[in-house]
Amino acid sequence: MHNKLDLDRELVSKARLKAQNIANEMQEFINGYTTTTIERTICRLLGIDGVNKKGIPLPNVIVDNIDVKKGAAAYLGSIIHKTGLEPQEIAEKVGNGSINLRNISLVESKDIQNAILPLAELGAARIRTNREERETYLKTHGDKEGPLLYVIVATGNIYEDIIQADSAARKGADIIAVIRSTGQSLMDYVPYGATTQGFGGTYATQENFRLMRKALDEAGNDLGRYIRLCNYCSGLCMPEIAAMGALERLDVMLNDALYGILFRDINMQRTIIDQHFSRMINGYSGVIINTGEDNYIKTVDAVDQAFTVLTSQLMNEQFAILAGIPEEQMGIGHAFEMNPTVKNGFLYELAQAQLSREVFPNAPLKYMPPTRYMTGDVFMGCVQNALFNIVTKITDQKICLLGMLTEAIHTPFMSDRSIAIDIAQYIFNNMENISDEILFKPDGIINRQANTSLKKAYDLLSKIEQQGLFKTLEVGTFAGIRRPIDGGKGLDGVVKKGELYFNPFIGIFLKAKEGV
Amino acid sequence: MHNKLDLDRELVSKARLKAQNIANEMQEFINGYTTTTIERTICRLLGIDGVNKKGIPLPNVIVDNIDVKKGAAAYLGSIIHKTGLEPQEIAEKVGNGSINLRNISLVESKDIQNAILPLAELGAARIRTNREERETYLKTHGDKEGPLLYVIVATGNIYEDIIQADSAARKGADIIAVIRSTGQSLMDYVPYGATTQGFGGTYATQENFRLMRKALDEAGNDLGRYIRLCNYCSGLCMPEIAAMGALERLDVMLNDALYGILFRDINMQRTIIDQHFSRMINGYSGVIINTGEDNYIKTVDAVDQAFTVLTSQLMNEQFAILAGIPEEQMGIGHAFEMNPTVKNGFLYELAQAQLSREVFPNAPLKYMPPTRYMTGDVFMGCVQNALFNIVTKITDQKICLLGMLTEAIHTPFMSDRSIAIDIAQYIFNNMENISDEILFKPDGIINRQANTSLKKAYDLLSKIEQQGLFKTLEVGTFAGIRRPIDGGKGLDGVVKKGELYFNPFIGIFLKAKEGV
Amino acid sequence: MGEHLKKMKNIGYKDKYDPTKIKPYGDTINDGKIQVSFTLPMQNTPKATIAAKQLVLKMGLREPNIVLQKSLESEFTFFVVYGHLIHNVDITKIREEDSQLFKAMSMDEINEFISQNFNRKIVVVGATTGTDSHTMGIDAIMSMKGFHGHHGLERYEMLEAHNLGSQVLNEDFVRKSIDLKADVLLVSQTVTQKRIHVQNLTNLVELLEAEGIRDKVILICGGARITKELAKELGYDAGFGQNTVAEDVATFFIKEIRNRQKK
Amino acid sequence: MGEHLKKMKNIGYKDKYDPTKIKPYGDTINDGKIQVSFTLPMQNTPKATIAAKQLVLKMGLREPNIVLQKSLESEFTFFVVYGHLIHNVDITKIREEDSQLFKAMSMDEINEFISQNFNRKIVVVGATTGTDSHTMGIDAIMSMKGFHGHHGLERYEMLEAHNLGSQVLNEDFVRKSIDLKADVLLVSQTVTQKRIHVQNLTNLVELLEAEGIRDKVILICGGARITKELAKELGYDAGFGQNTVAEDVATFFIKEIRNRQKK
Ligand code: B12
Ligand code: B12
Ligand SMILES: Cc1ncc(COP(=O)(O)O)c(C=O)c1O
Ligand SMILES: Cc1ncc(COP(=O)(O)O)c(C=O)c1O
Repeated sequence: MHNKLDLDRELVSKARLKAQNIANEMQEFINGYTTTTIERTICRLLGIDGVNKKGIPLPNVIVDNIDVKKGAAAYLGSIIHKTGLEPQEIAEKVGNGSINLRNISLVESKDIQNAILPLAELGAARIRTNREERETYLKTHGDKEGPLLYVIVATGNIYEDIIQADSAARKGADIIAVIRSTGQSLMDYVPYGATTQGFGGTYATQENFRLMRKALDEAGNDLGRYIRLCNYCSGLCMPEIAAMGALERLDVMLNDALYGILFRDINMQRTIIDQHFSRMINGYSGVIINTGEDNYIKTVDAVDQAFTVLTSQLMNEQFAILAGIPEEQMGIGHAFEMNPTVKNGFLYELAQAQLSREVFPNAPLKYMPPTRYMTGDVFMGCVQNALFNIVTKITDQKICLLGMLTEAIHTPFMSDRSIAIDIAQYIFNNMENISDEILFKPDGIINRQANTSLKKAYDLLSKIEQQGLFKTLEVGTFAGIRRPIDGGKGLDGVVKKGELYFNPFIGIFLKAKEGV
Repeated sequence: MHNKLDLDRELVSKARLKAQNIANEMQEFINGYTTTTIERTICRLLGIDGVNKKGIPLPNVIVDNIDVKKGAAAYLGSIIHKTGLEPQEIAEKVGNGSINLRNISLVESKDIQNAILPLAELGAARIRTNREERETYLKTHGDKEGPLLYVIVATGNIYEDIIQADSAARKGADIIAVIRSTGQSLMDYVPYGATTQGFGGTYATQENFRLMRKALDEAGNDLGRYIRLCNYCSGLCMPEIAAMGALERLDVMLNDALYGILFRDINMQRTIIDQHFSRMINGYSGVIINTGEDNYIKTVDAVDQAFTVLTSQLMNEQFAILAGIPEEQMGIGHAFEMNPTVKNGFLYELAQAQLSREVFPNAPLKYMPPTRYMTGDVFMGCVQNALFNIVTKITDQKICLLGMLTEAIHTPFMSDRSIAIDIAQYIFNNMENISDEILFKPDGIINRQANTSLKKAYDLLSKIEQQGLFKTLEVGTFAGIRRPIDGGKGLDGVVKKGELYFNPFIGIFLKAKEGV
Repeated sequence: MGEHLKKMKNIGYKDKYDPTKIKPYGDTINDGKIQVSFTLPMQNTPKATIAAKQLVLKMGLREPNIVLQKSLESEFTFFVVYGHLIHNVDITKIREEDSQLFKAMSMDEINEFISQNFNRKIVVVGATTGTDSHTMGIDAIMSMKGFHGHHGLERYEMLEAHNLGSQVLNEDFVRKSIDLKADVLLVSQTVTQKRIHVQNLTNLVELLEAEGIRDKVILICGGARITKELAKELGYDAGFGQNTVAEDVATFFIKEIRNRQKK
Repeated sequence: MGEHLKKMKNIGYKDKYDPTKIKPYGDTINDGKIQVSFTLPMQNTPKATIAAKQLVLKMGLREPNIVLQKSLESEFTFFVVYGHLIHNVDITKIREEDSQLFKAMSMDEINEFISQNFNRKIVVVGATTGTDSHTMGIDAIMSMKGFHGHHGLERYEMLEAHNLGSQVLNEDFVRKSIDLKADVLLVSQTVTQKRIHVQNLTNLVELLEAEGIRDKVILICGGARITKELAKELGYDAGFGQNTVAEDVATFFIKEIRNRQKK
């Protein structure tokens, strides 16, 4: 059913192998380091939450006061071993100054582990409970085969977001993503509590996650459907936000170090390390990750540079595998960013979308709508979005981000979203079996475009395998953007692991990965 | 290239044969009659124009005062033979009462013919000049392969229409149709002069034709394209309007007796007779006719009743052949009137559109946009129109009537038309080679739908062949509408031809038809 | 549903939901966001931009954002504008009777009502008048088959319904109605361009008055662009627009006949 | 082109084209036709219809035709309305200077102008400031490659152009500008939701004033939703919106520098 392109399957396998080599090499690097946000994540997963009087999140207060290379678990474990306090109690005491971490002497490894591991198991159990709850919901309500309708809310105010999300869900949306306020990804902490003052989006906080999760569960129960919730890991707090998502039962999370490097100028070492742990969490919590390849062709040409998308997708797949994410959770990204004035652009787009589909046949691909070539012509905008929906359906994509007629103007109004849902539902129903009905001409424009992209991606992967991924990012291969290995934000949070460094969750997650 | 449906070609031939038998039977009937409007047409083609003091068109003044079964040519010929007056002079004298036709004694057939035929040749020559002028334009500017963009203007005021048409042409429209005022098709005369007071359309008058033709030629010269002009024959004055179109170089004319019968309640005998002569004129003048099958599925279900469209198309083809219209001028009609809530409706529509294309591979098919299921949701409307445009392109239709986002609201605003043109151009360019690239699954939903329609059309044609077309219309087969053979408007204008009845143009047009 | 707006009063918004001052809504209560499109008869120049802004300011838009300014390839320019509106409406002042959801009876109830109150069939005559040939509207109301699963009036036992079809001249319509002793006249008008429906509908009232039977019938018009207000203005007893079904009309006219009898 | 409106004065229209009273145009001069869409925070009931009508009447629409009234599956209802507008604008009163098509010089002319007038390179420093990371706007103006076939400022011989990229804090931007001895500052702002661009842009002016260099530089902002008016209001020398190209900006600032020198 999904073989319409006469792809050179052997070349696909060879390309995959190259990507694997690239990822493996990177993994060796990753294994040697931890970061401040990873340590804060460990705190969070051990149950630490809240802020101190100055409003600084307690996980930050802790990690700011330790020798990071030893790991937060070593400190917490030592104190627990000595005092029997709960992690949250410890954090509060650190917060109000009654414990000074700098004065703590660490106990023996074995004692640390004994103190921490049961608590870590508890944290992991909370995540598993959420995962099971999701599964129960999906069993009760049933799930959808066809494209999942994904819309964003972005009012800046979580309460207003809930109103928007509720309306969208009742109209038919399957996934609600809460866009973050501009700038959050550059913040080296996660804000706390319910927030009402974001710009172009709403802060990702655990309380906001909780409020939205609750609203969507309510709407879903009314509707007899499970409404998925999505937020964003990428940024300076990848694993922390992944942990918050795990704790509040998010279902989908954008998670891509390359996005942070290229589009937020985050230091590449920092974020590639963070990505690994955050993906482990996502994997364990049953979250579908979404990668950000769509962003490349928002900036560079969608026909010329199509192969860079495939290249990145293949690497992202390997990074996901290494973090224990199964295929069914790999929401690999791509986008409809075809210049509308290109002759046969629609055919090229069909080729690319089908290519992603055939290279990742079991992954729930995330397909992004036109943004770059959207203009203030809202009528034409509806049609650009329609063409995108049609490609979605012909190539049978799983997660369909709905395009907004006002894309070039503002974050969506409630009515914009409703129009988008109506359009998508019309097309998906009116074309229900189209993917089965329509074939592509052998050796036609579509086939040739797809096979050319594959070939070019293979070549690029070979090159990256030789020079390494960091070097590749330094010379500017993706989206035409160069980033120096020591540039960008967050490098100061990267720390070589000490000899006795210990992350209690790695083992738990790895066990799950290996199906133990 | 156009065989994607695995059609049973033999069944197509057999169906065509049935249609031929039906048309031939009808032609025998037609040959025995003339009508008041046919006689007025003869006057017009002989050069008679203008109105009398009361505003009654001179062709009407003449035909109202003769014994119609003898034919207007007999009267005019006799007077010319006796007086040497020009037809227009005669008409004016009849108009002001200085000639009383009731007192005229007719001269011998031979003398009538001698007097009339040279004038008829003159009239025919005027038409041929127009035809050649069109060909010269097309040669100078070149012509377009792909779908011709057809839009309507309908302000009621010819001057305002010209503004609209000019704007549309410059935006990219290839064909401009001037919709008629509601009710004109029921008028048993053609209004005179430039008009500014129509309702939902502008009166079809020769002066309005001329003004618009001039404006489009000017725009076309600016643009280096030939802009085609369209108007409507169907109604009580089919051949007269065809003649006016021939004299003012219209390029496309709606011409379908069945439309008049079903949707205007015009008497079936009257209009089927009128249709024949009007099509002869259209054929001779190089006009592309457009038939009205689209209207059926505006009223009844587009999936269920799809076969009635094909049935009628096949009959219309035969009527056209009998009137000397070559394939390249047969703008056979069909429409995208699929209920948007039908699962797989798009596939059914693809099937029907491709079916028309494969049954009439050389005809410049006229494909009509959604109207019936258009609502006040103008945003969704753009998408419905887009899907229509996509079917147009996938199935390679020739004449594409652009859908208006405001179809359910008002006749088009200037901006509505511009939006429609932008959308169509985007799609046609972005999908340039799609018809070549996309194949349909053998024995899939699309193929089965097409072959089923064909089979049902064959069955219906067999039935009509048995019971005759008039009877078929009496029992209500098309659009669910029944019409009695003696009902409707205009029967009083039908007259059995007298023994010496003579229409000087038939011979001329037939000669052309046989390529002499 | 129905809870969010109430909540909005309590969650610490700067702007609160206030039913006496309802404003359009984009994504934040009282943001007043609105979209407008129109064409101006002037060439696509900076002058047109200024003219467009002046115009929308007059409409009450603030911070107008001209998101599209497109030449119509002539002396005309098309605009799409977003902005926020200064106007608001007090929905607590909307009269209850105007806003009440009109509750139609069912076919059975209607038949029952007629049997009990009038003891005879009610005669309904309908047509699409003038040069208008759109029959689907009147058919939707009158034909057996009806519309959206609602039977038409011909199906009602206690009605004698005559559908005269389309393109019926007002004169013929009046004559036929007199012949059939109509209690109720139904007129459909679809073509509204250049106000031809107003001409047609007005002319019918004049004819009925001339014949002296205007007061003896319930006179109802309908069509996609017919509103209650327009109908009243033109001297009709009622007017029905989009998505009307037979029950709506029948409920109206049987109650109206009954009311008149009472007087 | 350019002839139709003139003709319209002469062909016997009831309503004539009158530049002192320009109205929106549907298909007939002065018909005032306009399309509006908006959401009201109320459930989809007849009351909402009335509220929507009252609202558009306040905007100056007459004979409003609610062509779509759609529930947003919550306590909100979406409307699409057509109607004709009573307002008009007098385009003869639009000041010539405002409406003049701004005539940009070419790259060569600009280089030439600088050589002749200033005898040195002009230093331009640009950035996307605050948390905004949209670089394509500022790149379009500054990068070698430029935009729509127009080279960016880095390509200009007589300019020394520095593009600091995106997410640049105002403080860093000011410091860097002082270091580089900037003549011209270019700021790009794309994210405008909840008026964050206004905050960012205002803050920059304050910083420049605090540093005492506001008067020493030409300060220009740009972005899809930036207008000349907004820029002036916020204390900028100019603002540029959609489809700006490098020539537009450069022409402006070289002339402005020259003007200031003269004073
Ligand atoms: C089908 C159709 C036709 C068919 C009609 C077939 C038929 N047997 O009726 C054909 C092809 C013949 C036709 C022809 C023309 N049409 Co036409 N047609 C339409 C179309 C697509 C659908 C109308 C329809 O049937 N709607 C379905 C019915 C059920 O809805 P309805 O009429 O609104 O009726 C409901 C209510 O209004 C109410 N109602 C209606 N009447 C009554 C009466 C009473 C008493 C009551 C209580 C209620 C009631 O109840 C009904 C059920 O809820 C519309 C566009 C559209 N999508 O709306 C154009 C449209 C109505 N046509 C239009 C025009 C102008 C014409 C033409 C003049 C040329 C043209 N542009 O096509 C010709 C000539 C018509 C003439 N002389 O009258 C215009 C009218 C513009 C305007 N505002 O004036 C429209 C809007 C298209 C357009 N944008 O140009 N048309
Ligand atoms: C590409 C893009 C991105 C890319 C940016 C990549 C990059 N390297 O720049 C990525 C994916 C990273 C991105 C992210 C986000 N984006 Co973004 N993005 C867009 C998009 C699709 C195109 C913008 C663009 O590049 N246009 C092309 C350039 C050339 O046009 P321009 O910026 O208008 O510039 C021209 C003029 O304005 C002027 N100009 C601009 N700057 C300057 C400066 C000076 C001095 C002068 C003289 C002139 C000038 O000249 C330029 C050439 O003519 C728009 C939607 C759209 N179609 O417009 C959304 C859009 C701008 N993004 C938006 C948002 C909200 C975001 C996010 C917050 C989340 C999200 N919804 O995606 C994030 C975070 C951004 C952040 N923190 O800043 C919103 C902004 C809404 C608003 N009104 O505030 C938009 C409108 C989408 C939407 N509807 O939600 N985005
Ligand atoms: C992979 C990925 N992560 C994160 C984001 C959002 O990041 P931010 O919140 O920084 O805008 C995006 C946005 O498009 C993305 O593609
Ligand atoms: C075949 C045909 N003739 C004529 C017309 C127009 O006729 P009238 O002017 O009566 O509306 C149509 C309209 O759709 C048509 O399909």
